[in-house]
Amino acid sequence: MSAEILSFETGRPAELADGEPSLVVDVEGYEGPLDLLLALARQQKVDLAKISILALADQYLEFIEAARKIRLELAADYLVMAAWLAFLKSRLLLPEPATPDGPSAEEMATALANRLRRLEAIREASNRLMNRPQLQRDIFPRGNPEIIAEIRHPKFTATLFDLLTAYAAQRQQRVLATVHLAKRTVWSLAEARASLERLVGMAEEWSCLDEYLMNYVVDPSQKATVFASSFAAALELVREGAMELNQKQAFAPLYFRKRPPSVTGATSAPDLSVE
Amino acid sequence: MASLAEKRVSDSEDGPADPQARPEELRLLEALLFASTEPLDQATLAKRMPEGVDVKVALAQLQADYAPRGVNLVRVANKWTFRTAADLSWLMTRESTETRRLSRAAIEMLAIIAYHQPVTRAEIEEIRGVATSKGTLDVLMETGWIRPRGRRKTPGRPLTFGTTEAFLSQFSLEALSDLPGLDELKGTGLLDSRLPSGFSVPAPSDDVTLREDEDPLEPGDSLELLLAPAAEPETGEGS
Amino acid sequence: MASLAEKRVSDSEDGPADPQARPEELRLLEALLFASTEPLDQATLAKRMPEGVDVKVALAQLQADYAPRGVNLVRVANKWTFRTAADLSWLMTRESTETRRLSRAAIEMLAIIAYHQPVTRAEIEEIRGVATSKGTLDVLMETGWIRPRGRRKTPGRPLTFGTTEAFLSQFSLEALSDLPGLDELKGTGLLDSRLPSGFSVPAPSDDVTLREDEDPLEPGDSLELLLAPAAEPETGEGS
Repeated sequence: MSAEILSFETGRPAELADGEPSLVVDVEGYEGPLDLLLALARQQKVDLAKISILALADQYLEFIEAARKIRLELAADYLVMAAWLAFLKSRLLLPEPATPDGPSAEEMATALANRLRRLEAIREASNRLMNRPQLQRDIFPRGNPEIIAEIRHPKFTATLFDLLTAYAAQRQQRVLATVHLAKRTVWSLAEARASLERLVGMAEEWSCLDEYLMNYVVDPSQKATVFASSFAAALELVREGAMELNQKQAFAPLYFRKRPPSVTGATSAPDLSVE
Repeated sequence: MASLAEKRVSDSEDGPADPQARPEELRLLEALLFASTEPLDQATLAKRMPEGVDVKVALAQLQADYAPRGVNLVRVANKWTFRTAADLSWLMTRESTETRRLSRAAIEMLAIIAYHQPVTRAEIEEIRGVATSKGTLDVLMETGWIRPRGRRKTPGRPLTFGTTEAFLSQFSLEALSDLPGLDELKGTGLLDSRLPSGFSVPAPSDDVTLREDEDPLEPGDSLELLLAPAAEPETGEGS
Repeated sequence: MASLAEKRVSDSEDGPADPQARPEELRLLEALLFASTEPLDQATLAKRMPEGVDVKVALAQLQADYAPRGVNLVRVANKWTFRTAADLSWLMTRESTETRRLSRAAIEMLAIIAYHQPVTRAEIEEIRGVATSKGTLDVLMETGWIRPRGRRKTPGRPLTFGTTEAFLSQFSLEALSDLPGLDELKGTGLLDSRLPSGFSVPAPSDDVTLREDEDPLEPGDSLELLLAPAAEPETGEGS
């Protein structure tokens, strides 16, 4: 956006002894046309509120003209500003049109003056800001801070819903588990037969079936199923010739033994009766 | 600062010796030591100080200056540095809270304690059908939602547990009796409606009065002992 | 230390008011503030203090205590911290890691953001009368002193920029209202970039609350994307 310096060595606008602004054509030193305008305005050596925009426009145009004479390549925005200032100048010099559309020349000039004042004000502010004592440049924080140990306090979360769900699930689970056991307490024929086969293997002498069966009866409520299944299984084993059963009379205890290998057929006719 | 300058003046009028009239080198030393990222030895400090300053004397005076303060000037490995006063180490901790979810086991146990209190650990295990890990009980104690309330009058005198006020406030319950009963649990579908007729849900009470089968906790019944491997000491707010 | 303790005792016998009998809370405050890496606000300090301590009063006293020292208690961004005294910067140069040198353009831009915030890039350019290179904005973002805070509710929804707490801390400002020359700027009506002078003059605000004409940043507003395409160079001539 800025052009090179061609013939002028100093980078900054200086002032002549008589207060006349010298014209140092060096766009390099400016940050855009507004910056240049501000520099020119300062050469008027008056309060920015009282600068003559007309004089300022003249100065600017003169500067641009000089730059062009020495073939200084000007960025477009400098030329745009020049055109605008030329327009403003003509408006300021001519009488106001009867029905002005848009802002009057006076208003345009004031707006420009305000922009210059605003830019200058922010520059002043930025100077003052940068002149404040700055951290790590002028003032310093604690260089070797101490470690602050962190103690973590857990904060537990749980909702009433969690609680109730957990409670209901647990209680229910236990109840359902009992139901399962009840189902399994049916003493199946296969189970009864397997148990009897084991028993018969050991029973060389007459033994009381009821006593053995009682060992399996965990709960009185299971008595019926254990006895029924075992009795049926016993009959089957007798039929297969694996064991013998004996009962003195109806409802008397049942005795059983392994069928002796030498004897064929029952030694004493079993008097079978069903309970 | 202006007011302070005045204060200094008035101070100096009070007594013959003005303790505030500090030599400039003390200001320099304290600034250097404060800003330094590491302890500084006397030679390094001397190099930075204006000529003619007896750094050793200045350091001794600075050390005396700071001795009663919350920050002391200390010498570590022959180097000088500011350190928080030893008696304020408790202050150098930052407490933070971290949100933790209770484990399923802990919630289950809590639920049983809530409904069946006062209840012993063995009874909880019986209801749950599984042994309880000690950690779970520890966590529950940490929540502050349960407390040991007494000892059951049975062999072994096991602890009985109950819930606390913190429990009520956590679960937004006005009273323990606000816990839903059997019918409400069934109504919300949490309990199966086809449960056997003998199934019941206790009407819980956290009455602080001990029951007939409870003995009070004994003075020596510190939680530390009760729960064996100690949880970290807590700021005792417990009941 | 022993000698100092004696000194304190003898002091207290001298006069009715004993300047050395410092309240314990001053020790606590100085310990906390000395140890901390970050400035601490009054509420945080109060939480760490014993109950019943008027932290505000204690801080004021501590500030006065340290005002003549080489280390001062200062308030930045409404938080308290110890910093070396500004007049000792000559002594501290060696502590300085490298000072960031900002270009004139960057400094001006920073000032405009500070005094005019929330402000868009186009508004900054309008004030400076020149387009801003992306590099300058990048450099400023890197300092951590400015941040994009929202989007202006105007066509194109340009980003609005503001300063951060780090900015206040860097320039030892308690709040934006302490910006140098702010009152003059407000008085001359030069603060608002958008309105012609004479209209209401808003004070700069780094309040995280967005203004009425600001939208929040969107989740996808990554800085890379935000800053990538240079805004059209607006050489705003006469508005």
